[in-house]
Amino acid sequence: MSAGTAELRAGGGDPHRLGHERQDDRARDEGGIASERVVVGYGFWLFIVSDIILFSGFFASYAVLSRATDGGPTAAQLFKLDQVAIETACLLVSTLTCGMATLAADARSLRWTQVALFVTGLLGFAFLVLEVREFTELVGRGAGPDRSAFLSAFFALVGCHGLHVGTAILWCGTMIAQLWAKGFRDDIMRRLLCFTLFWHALDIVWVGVFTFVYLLGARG
Amino acid sequence: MSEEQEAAGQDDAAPGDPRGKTLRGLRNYLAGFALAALLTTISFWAAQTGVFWQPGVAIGLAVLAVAQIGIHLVFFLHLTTGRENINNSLAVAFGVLIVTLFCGGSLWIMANLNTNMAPMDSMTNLQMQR
Amino acid sequence: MMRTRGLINDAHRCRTSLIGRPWAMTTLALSGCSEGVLAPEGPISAAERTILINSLGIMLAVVVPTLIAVAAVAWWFRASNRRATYLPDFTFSGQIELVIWAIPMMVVLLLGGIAWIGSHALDPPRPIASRARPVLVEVVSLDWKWLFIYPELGIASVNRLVVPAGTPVRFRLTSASVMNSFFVPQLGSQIYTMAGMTTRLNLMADRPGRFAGISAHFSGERFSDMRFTVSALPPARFASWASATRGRGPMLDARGYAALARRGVAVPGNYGGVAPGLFDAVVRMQAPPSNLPVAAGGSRTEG
Amino acid sequence: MRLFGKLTWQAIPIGEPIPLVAGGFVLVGALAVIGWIFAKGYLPYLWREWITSVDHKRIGVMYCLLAGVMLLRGFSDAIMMRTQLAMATAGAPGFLPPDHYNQVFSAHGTIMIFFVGMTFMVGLMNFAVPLQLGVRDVAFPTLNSVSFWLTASGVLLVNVSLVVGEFARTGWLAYPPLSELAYSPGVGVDYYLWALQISGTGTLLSGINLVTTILKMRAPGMSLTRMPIFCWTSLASNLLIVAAFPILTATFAMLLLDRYLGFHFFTNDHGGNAMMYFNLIWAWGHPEVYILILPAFGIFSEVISTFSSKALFGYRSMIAATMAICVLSFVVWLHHFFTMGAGADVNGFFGVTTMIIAVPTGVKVFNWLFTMWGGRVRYTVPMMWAVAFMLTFVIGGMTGVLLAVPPADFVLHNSLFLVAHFHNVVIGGVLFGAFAGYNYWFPKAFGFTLHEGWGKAAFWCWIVGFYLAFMPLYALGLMGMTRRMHHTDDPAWTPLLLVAGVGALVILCGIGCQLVQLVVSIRTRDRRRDETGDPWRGRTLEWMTPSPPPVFNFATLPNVVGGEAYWGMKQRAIAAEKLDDEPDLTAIKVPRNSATGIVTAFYTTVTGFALIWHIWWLAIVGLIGAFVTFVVFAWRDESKDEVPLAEVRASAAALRRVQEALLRDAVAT
Ligand code: HEA
Ligand code: HEA
Ligand code: CUA
Ligand SMILES: [Cu+2]
Repeated sequence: MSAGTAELRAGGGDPHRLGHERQDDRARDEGGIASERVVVGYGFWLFIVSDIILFSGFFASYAVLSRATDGGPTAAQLFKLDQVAIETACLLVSTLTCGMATLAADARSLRWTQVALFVTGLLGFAFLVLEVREFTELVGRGAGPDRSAFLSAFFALVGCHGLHVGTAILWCGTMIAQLWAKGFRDDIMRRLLCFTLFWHALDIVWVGVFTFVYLLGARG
Repeated sequence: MSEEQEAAGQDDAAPGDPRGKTLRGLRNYLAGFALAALLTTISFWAAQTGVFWQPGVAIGLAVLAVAQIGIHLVFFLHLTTGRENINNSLAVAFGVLIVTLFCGGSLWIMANLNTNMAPMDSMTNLQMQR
Repeated sequence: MMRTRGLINDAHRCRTSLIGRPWAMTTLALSGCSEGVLAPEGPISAAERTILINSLGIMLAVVVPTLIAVAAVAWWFRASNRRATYLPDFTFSGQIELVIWAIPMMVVLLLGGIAWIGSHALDPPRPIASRARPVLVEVVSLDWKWLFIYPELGIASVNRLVVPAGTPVRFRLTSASVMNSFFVPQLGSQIYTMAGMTTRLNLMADRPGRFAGISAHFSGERFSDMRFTVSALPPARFASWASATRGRGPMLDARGYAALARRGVAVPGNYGGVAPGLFDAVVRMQAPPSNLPVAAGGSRTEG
Repeated sequence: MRLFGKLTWQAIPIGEPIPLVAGGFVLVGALAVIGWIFAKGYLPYLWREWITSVDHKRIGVMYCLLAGVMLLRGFSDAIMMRTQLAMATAGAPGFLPPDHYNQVFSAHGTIMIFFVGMTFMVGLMNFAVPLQLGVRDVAFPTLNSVSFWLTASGVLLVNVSLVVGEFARTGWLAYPPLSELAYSPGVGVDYYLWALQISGTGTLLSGINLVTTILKMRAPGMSLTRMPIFCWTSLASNLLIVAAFPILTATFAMLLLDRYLGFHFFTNDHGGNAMMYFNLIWAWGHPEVYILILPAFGIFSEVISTFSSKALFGYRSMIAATMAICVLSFVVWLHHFFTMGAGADVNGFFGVTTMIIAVPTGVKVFNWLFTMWGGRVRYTVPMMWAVAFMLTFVIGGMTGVLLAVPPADFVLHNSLFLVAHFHNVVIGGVLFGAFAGYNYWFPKAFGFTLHEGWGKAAFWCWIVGFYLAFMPLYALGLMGMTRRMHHTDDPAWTPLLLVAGVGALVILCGIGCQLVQLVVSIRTRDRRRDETGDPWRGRTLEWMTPSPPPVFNFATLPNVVGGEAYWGMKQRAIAAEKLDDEPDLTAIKVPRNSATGIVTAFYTTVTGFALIWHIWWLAIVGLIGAFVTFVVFAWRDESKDEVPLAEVRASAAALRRVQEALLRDAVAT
């Protein structure tokens, strides 16, 4: 250590970046470890950001390929807006009930949390059923994903959203079970927070889907 | 991380944590729902009605979608500009920036490539597929 | 258009032949003489070489001093050098920061200008100004060979591109299979060939000669053999080549094309006639594709 | 439908000696290691202390080990390529058939970028970032273990392709239409896609984990602007992971849909558009190269500052440059396909944005230069790598900027000039950075320093070998030689190709020296113990812990009052001639070990393998297994263990004794 000491001494002047930082400026962002709820929530938040970017990849492909119909059916010929409206309504209401679940959980009401979650899942399920019906109908009409690049992009984008909804429904069921088995424990509450974030985010993606795929597509 | 470590600074909020207690929270969700439902209805209506100048509708729909996403973020995901929310908003801003650069860039590039590569010199069709 | 003959460019040039001179170009003899992008034979490649060397020069003006400074500072301030002063507090200086942000910025401003102007001036579809009427050549990349169609002359050739010297050549390019890149290093600008699409390119050979052409984009098993030669002939000889070829030898009709499209390499050769509209049929993918796969199944591995 | 899908005995390359021998070699090696572990009874220890560990330090070390092993694999590919190219000149065929050679370079590129570069950097970040932040672990320790094992799962699949089936023959980015079913009907591309989907998921999760750690968990008082610069570059790099990897996942998903379900994203027919793949893959690919280089920049910053015995010059300027690179990396991707036929405006725009990145990068170089200026530069092995990096990387960066000039790229694209450029930055930047970090943090991880002599020998072999192997490629590129050639016929190229081959052999010597260094260091470890925890006179908090650090890293979280936290503490102690008061200690809760990671990875490997070979029932079994693992994990009640107070006390007391001794020394002189 002896050789270093001279340096230590010599370097004594201002080891802290030459007064570029006020030493007692502790008001702004001073480090420390955030609470576990914040950490978990934030991590999941980042995951959602990445998920949105994933979707943006499918959106971009759809935008590029939406007119590559290869002589096959076009968006205007295929999309039925009333069905989409019902799907949209399902998701929108489910977002509200999902919020209700958050409030009920905050109020520590097990019954109402469960009910709200159940309704949320049910609405999601209804959405999924409608979507699957639409898909099978399209495939039946010869407008499956192998028909044209446009349909490939359509099925991939909308299907990816559907897959997310499906996963979220499974998760919803798990949450109901966990609440029932374990009650409002901290870790369960953190998971509930993540679940609600996920569900709301899926609705946001759907706003993009119904606007850019269905509404714009149906206009030709 | 360990709970017994008292959270020193970092007085920030978890994303999605509602502000206020149940009643205020309820009003907040209901307001968001009403707004979102309204915008959705306008979107569906605008897409199908003949009232508007058609080329403008696409832009209108895009604006409505953006507005609705904003409403979701504020009323359902409780994103604010508050100090405790700064990291959450920054993450969203970063995501939005990337999505914009990526989607915008992709569309520009692909449109440009497609125009340049219309199968025949004579073809004015911008798409390369028939 | 751009006869931007730089200083370096005229240093000396040598006859190029298909077989380059051994040892012609050792490590970094920039004015060396061998084939390649440093031995341009046309206005496009000459301009590109000039841009390349100019840009390099501009950067070296900063990079060489930087390298020297790094070496010198690293050497001088070694711990064992007692003559070097120890300045532990020297960790910020506004002026220095200003300068070190400014220097690369200036360089990039200059280079960015070159890049911007250059990519417009040398945009591949841009016609080359010349008194001679351009020749149109349609290029189709197949697995693994090059087909050159001369629609105005009604002839075609494989793996051998014949062009008149001193005359601009207008290329339209496509692929009957996977992507490739059409590239004649001594003439300049490469461009991709892609199925279902047409890219455009304009090149010119200044004087007669023979140059090597390659595919510069990996396209599968026999990619390395996907080479062609470019013969730039004096215009009169080009005309006689064309008339000698026309009507002679095999024809590139539907049958001929189907045979050609089959996977495999090909020897250079000519076709005395071409079915009209063949290129557009390939673009529209109405000609037999060149993807008849070799036996399916995966049993070969890598080590 | 057959029970084993497409899998038959034909998949094993019986008739082909090279892959068979290589595969057999790997297999025998692996079996030998496993046998040795069993024979010695190490398995319980490994299981307890490593495989199920969720300790960020252990996971970091395992990442680096994995990367080291894959370096050897990637290098054996490299040697084969250089040998082939040195032999197959002037018309000679060489020793590898083309279809084999094509797999070699595809595997080499894939492995080097994903499983060497990324894996090494993620490992070093995992190891060092929580220590530098003064905290006890990353934000999500179990998830961290899952990330690691998913990466390992991808590695396993790539290596299985060596003996069962084949690897992609399409280049490391598997461009369609070549990678579509019509042109690549075999399983090679599927191996590539599934391996990268699985490991990519792991990378994404680890990116989220580290960003959260850096933004939400720092020692009290460590504001963002007091973070060590390595934490900043890690933040930038992981932000890029979070933003870029989803694009890769989406792109590969599209190609998979094309190959498995007859979609038409990138096919030649039915309106598919292969150009879209180029666009998507490079929107990930360019940020990817900065994901690799930014942590290396951070390592060099730490190393140069430590061994110059000076604080980093222009700390804030460095942060600005780092974040500028982070954002700019998302607006340049078209420079990888200038020659695809975009218009002049597009090419010009992306050319200019690309060059702009040279500005913040240049600023970094100059700041390192001024960090050395007025320093007392100690030439340990990490510092030598750092100086060599500065000299080498600048050349590679310069040729990169040259490629960013569209008209120049028109003649250099896909040439060996390009190959030389990226090896110049990737080896001279990323790999040198990994080596510097490895030598720098090794004593922290294992408690003893690496042998300097062998380290220096390795260094010199590498430098000489690198310049011999790659400078000729610049010339060859200018002479018109394209990349991915299996053989060439221009005799003028032969000498340069031979030189490049010799260069690879010299690099081999360097690798040999590195292995010897490791062995020698382990055998003489008792002589090279690091008792102080601070072998380099460090400036950041990791040097405040004992080497190796205890599971909980810090008995009490350090209280940070300025930049260069540990340096400041040492100085205050010297000035006051005493250490801070002994803080109160408590028992510490640490996350409990978990087999979730390896079990999940087991199921994803099974699923991946099943999907590659179209064994659908097995894929379903694998997916259900993964889901069940997940639910079981989610259901557990207790996730923490407690380190008893006595143990914490003992550790803290031992450290304090060392520090007091150091302080006495320092005050005495
Ligand atoms: C990180 C990236 C990386 C690295 C390090 C390397 C390293 C090397 N590469 Fe690689 N290379 C690529 C990325 C990389 N490459 C990519 C992306 C491609 C394109 C692929 C494609 O075309 O699709 C490519 C292609 C490529 C080609 C094909 C060129 C062509 O297309 O014609 C060749 C030819 O020789 C080559 C050679 C080498 C050599 C000799 C090295 C040597 O430097 C080898 C170095 C050896 C090691 C790195 C291992 C030794 C280290 C250790 C043993 C450390 C031990 C560990 C511990 C102690 C912890 N590379
Ligand atoms: C770690 C990896 C890494 C890094 C850091 C970089 C850094 C850069 N790269 Fe590189 N690149 C690759 C890895 C990397 N690259 C790979 C793997 C490929 C090929 C992939 C494939 O096709 O398989 C590639 C390909 C590639 C291309 C495509 C070429 C082609 O396909 O035709 C281009 C073109 O613009 C390019 C440019 C640059 C630039 C401008 C930088 C800049 O960031 C460099 C900035 C640094 C400096 C400039 C030096 C320091 C600065 C100064 C001392 C200041 C003064 C200097 C000036 C102002 C000039 N790179
Ligand atoms: Cu390439 Cu259109
Ligand atoms: Cu790039």
